[in-house]
Amino acid sequence: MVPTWHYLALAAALFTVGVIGVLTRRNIIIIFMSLELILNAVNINLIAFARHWGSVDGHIFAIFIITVAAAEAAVGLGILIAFFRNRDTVNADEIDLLKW
Amino acid sequence: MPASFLDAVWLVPALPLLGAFLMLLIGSRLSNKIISWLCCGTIFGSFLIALGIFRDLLGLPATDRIYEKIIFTWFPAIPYITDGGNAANFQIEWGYLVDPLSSVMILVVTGVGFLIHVYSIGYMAHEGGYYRYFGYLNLFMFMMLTLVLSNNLLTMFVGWEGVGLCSYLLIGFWFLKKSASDAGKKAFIVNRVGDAGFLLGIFLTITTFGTLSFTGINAALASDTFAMGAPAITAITMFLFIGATGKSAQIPLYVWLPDAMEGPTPVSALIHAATMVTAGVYMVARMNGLYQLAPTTMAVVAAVGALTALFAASMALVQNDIKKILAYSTISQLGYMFLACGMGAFAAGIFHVSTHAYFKALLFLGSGAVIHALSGEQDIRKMGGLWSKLPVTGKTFVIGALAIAGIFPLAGFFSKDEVLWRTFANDVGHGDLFTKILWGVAMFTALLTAFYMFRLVFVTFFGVSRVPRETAHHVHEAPRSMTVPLMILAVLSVVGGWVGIPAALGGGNRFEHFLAPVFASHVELGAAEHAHSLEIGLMVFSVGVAVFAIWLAYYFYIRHTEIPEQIVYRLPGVHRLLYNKYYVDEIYDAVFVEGPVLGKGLATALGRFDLKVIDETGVDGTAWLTRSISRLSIWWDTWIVDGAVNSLGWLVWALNWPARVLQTGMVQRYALWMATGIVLFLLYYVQRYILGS
Amino acid sequence: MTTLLEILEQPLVLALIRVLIVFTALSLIVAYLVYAERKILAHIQVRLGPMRVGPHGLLQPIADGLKLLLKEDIIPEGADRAVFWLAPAITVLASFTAFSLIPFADNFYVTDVNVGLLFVIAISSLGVLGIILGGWASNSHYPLLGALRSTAQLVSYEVALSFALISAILLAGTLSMNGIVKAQLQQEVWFAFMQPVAFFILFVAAIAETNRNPFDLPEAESELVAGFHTEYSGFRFSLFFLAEYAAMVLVSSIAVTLFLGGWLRPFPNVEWLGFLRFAPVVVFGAAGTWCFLRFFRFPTGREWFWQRLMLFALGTGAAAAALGLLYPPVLVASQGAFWFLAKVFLFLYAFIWFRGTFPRYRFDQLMRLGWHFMIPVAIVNVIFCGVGLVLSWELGWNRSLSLLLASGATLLVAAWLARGRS
Amino acid sequence: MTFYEVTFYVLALVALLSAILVITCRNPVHSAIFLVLTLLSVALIFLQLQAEFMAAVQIIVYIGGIMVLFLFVIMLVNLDVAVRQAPYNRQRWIAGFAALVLLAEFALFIYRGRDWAKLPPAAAEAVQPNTELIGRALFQSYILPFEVASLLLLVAMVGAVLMAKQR
Repeated sequence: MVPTWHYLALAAALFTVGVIGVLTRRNIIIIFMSLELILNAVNINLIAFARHWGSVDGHIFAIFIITVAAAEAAVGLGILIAFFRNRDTVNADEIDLLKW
Repeated sequence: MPASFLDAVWLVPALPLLGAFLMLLIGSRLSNKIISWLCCGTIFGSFLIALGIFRDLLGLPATDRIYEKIIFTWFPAIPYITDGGNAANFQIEWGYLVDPLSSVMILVVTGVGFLIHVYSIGYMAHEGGYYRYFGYLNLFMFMMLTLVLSNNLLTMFVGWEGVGLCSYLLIGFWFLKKSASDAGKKAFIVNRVGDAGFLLGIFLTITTFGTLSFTGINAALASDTFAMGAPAITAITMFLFIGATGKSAQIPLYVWLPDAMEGPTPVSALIHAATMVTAGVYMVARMNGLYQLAPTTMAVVAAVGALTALFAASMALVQNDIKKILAYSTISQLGYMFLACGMGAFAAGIFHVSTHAYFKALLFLGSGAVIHALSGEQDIRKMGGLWSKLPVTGKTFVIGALAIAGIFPLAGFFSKDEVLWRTFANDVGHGDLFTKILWGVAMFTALLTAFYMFRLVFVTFFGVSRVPRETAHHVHEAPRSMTVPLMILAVLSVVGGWVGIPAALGGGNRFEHFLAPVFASHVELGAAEHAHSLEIGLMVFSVGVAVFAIWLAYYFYIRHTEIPEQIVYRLPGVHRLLYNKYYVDEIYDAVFVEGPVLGKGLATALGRFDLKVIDETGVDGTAWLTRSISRLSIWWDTWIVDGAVNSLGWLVWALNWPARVLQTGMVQRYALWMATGIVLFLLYYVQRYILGS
Repeated sequence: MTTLLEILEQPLVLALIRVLIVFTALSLIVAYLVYAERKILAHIQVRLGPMRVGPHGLLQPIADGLKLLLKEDIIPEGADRAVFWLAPAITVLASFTAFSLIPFADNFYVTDVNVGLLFVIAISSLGVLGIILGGWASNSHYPLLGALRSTAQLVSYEVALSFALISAILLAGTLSMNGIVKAQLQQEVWFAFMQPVAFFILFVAAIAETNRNPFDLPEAESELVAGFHTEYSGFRFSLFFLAEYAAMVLVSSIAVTLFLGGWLRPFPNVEWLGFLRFAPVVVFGAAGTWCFLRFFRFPTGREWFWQRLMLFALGTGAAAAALGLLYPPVLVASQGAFWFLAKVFLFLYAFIWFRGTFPRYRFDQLMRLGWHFMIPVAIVNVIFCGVGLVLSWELGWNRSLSLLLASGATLLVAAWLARGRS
Repeated sequence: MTFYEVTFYVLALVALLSAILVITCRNPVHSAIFLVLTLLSVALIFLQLQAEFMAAVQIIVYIGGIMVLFLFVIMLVNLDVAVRQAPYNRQRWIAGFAALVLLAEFALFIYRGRDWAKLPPAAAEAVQPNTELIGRALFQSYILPFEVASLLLLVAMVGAVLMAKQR
């Protein structure tokens, strides 16, 4: 039987990887992917605890998280496309103005 | 329409102004037909209103036939002290003064102007810049009417300068032709000299009378504070007369008028024969009150007039350019008018002005028709035998010639004999001998006038045709729009004088009586009483002289055409002198243009003065001063003002460095801060729950 | 020392065996699906189609497979090799894995999770990745455009498809595929009759999902050469090929499972129609007799020897099968698979038939149809169907009646949506 | 060591490695592929955790939807420039350090909590039948958040369309 804290450890590791990606990569697309990683880590935690306590509430939260992730991806990529159209770059550290 | 035409007097100048505006703004887009109708319409409208005004004026009792309409106040009141020591209020209204004199003038101006406009339709039909031409013409009408109607010297001066401008524009209408543009400049420059005098006169008037309005001046004169021949008044009149010589082409400033013939013929007819050149006469007549107080000036005016008349007539004898001849005759006729004015016969002068307007316009337009027929030929030696070819033109031209020659009962006869009789009879204290000499000169001039006019007539219309073949075959009568004005003017030149039939011929001399209130003399003219018999005798004599001159011209130029050559051969000096117009132009050129003292010398001296004193000392000095001051202010701006601003900015910049470090605008930097916060937050729990326990 | 039977009893081993069977069967089906398509198209166009390889070209698919395997395998210049290699694999994997959830018979399926349908959708949605990656990795314009088009098309029609499935799930009340079939059994009706609109939508969306005519824009030869797999050749191409036809079979099986009663024989609850269970015997018998007839009327001679031999073998095989099927246990055991495959073949025939019949859509027309018509109708259908069910539950209306009313209302909405379009 | 555990550790390893590859690949397409791998393995882990519904949703929504969207966008924005540019920004070292500190803290907590989080106390079938339970929970106790989530999705869709629209 796999103890729950292994799941937590995996989630923590994935979370950290995602954080590193968000903080260090320049390409906005990859930053978004790293965000998805973070959210997935959270999902793992939730599902694991749901299994641990034998209730489906965790699943519900995971569903909401996935929903939010989908929304975030849609809006974020929409912004990205608009931005790319204007500035012809996808690098996060070249965006330091609110308006141009 | 207002109840009385007098109220509508402002319309008289306004209509041509409107026409001018339309032409010069959108004229280029309009078709020639519309342009013609528009411009002639405006002038005709003013003419109708002028007629109405005239009628209303006749309706009034003779004593208060004066009407002043103030349009707006041009200069607000400025109090000051006149030379006389009494307080005055320098205020100038833009106003119109309607009295018999101005009403007659506007009638003449608008009437003849309208006819000439109509004539121009045909004459300018094939010329470029049609709208420009009519625009200038309307503008000129406006200026002339302003001049004539103005109720004070300054507005009059505005019109005076305006007509000068229009004359310049129209003389140089064909500005591509160098001679035309040169003539325009010449006219303008020569007029400047006169205008300078005019301005001086105006200034003197201000300082003397404290007002410029004619009514005001007359009132001041009526209050009898000015002695006969007061120096101030003499000066004023002198200066004004200088202006008059400029505008009306009198010695010594007549030289521009012959060259002005470069302009289109209708222009010559309107501006340089009928209306503008008579502005001087009008002005003198308008200021008659002053002139009557200045016998010296009167003498000078009379002398200059007489001399000019003789001088110009003698020059006209030998000219070959049809328009030049008419130009010189114009000058000499103007001389007549000034002579009249100089002899105190202002009414006679104005009378001659109006009649002269008729027949001289007629003559010019006729010459224009001839030139038009000969497709631009102006040399009478290349004409001849045109009588059959141009019946209307020929007849009307002959009528005009008879009129100017003073043949009974045409217009010229009455006006000219009025002038001559006044010259003979009036005694304004010039002394008998002087008067008689002037009369003699005028008489001789009349002889010359008749002679050269009929020389012109015979050489142009009779005898063998010297027209070159290529032009001969398409010699044609002018179109209706040109011939109709000719006929009308011909009729006027016949009947125009009948308004002034002297008492001697049983006439009431209504014209003079009509003008009388204007020329009510403030001083008692020693009008010597003479018998009518003498007057009639003189008339007969002058007519005889004229007839003799006509016969002489006939003898010379039809019968024995060799005689003129013989004369030229006999007296080459005289002929060359006359033919070259007494070398006046050359003299002016030598003295005022090339001359070492007054010409180049003066010019260079003035130039050097301008360069050294005004430019280097004045302008450059001011510039240097400005520069140094601005340097100072630059220093102040840079170090004090900007310094304050920058230091403030630097202060803010220095104070907000933490915010700057935090807010880089880079999203990942914010994320980093967030992560750091979380790390620290967790560290707190680490040391509290894990390491602590 | 365990016996073979014990080993076979291991669940893992059992699953492996089933996977093997399903995979081989599927491969065969796909191969002969291609053959069938060629034949049917040929006859639609009054041609003969493949005739040379084997009697009536029966061995053609094998020959094709060998050809594809032996062909040179080209990787275009500047292509992303790893992705280029990965893409077809993903596609094939997706379309084959999905079969592990299809119940071919009452007791024959790889697995049956309680969210089986969801998994089917999920796994089949993985195929898109293969297509888009393959198009991108080819580093060429036509494939990229084809991939974008195809992806857009799949994503759009997946929505309609899913909604159609949902309306079936509403009736079944379970997500397990086998459960759905059982639901149809005990509701005594195929859902196609309860949900005609949903069935229609599913059918059209299935055609679009498999890039079949009239929706085969991703590989519209006239515009995009061959769509996303233009640059592919040889084995990789055959993988894509396989995946496409496997997808056809997959969607057909899904449709059959959800709407046509899966492995149920027609009218399973009608007693006097029981003779229908002998249909397999009849079919195999007919095939056998046909083979023998052809065998005897075949031209003799050495060059025809192998073909005749093959016909004979086939005939005997079919006859043997028929005879074997007469043995009741076998007959019972064979029922489910037979009927399932029969229905699937019906579907596949419809696909091929359409391909032979319909002209191609324009891309914008396709998209408009998808977004402006199919999806709204599908959603409305789900809503009305739910309303109908609620009516039947709460107010005790007749279930079938209320559902048919819902379908009628949906049809009205559809007509309103389709107004102005011919 | 049972088959169950083996699968878990394998999946965990795959997920972790491919996650690391996601953030290290220069080419966004490769990152996307590895992300797909991660999500897939996470989905399978869900499956292990008796969360079939979540697994299916994970695959459908993430891989079938979001990742396709990602690939679309990657192909819309040309990335050959992005590939040649420097992949990491200037704050990479300090950021990596902060992240590692974070990881250490996590590790510490998890290690401290390993005792009570040792064995799942609940029975394996506690969350079965999965879909039905989720459905009930979602439509009974969590109905309001559910509606809010749907609203959020609507808004997100409108916003995305508006922003990505060619103007």
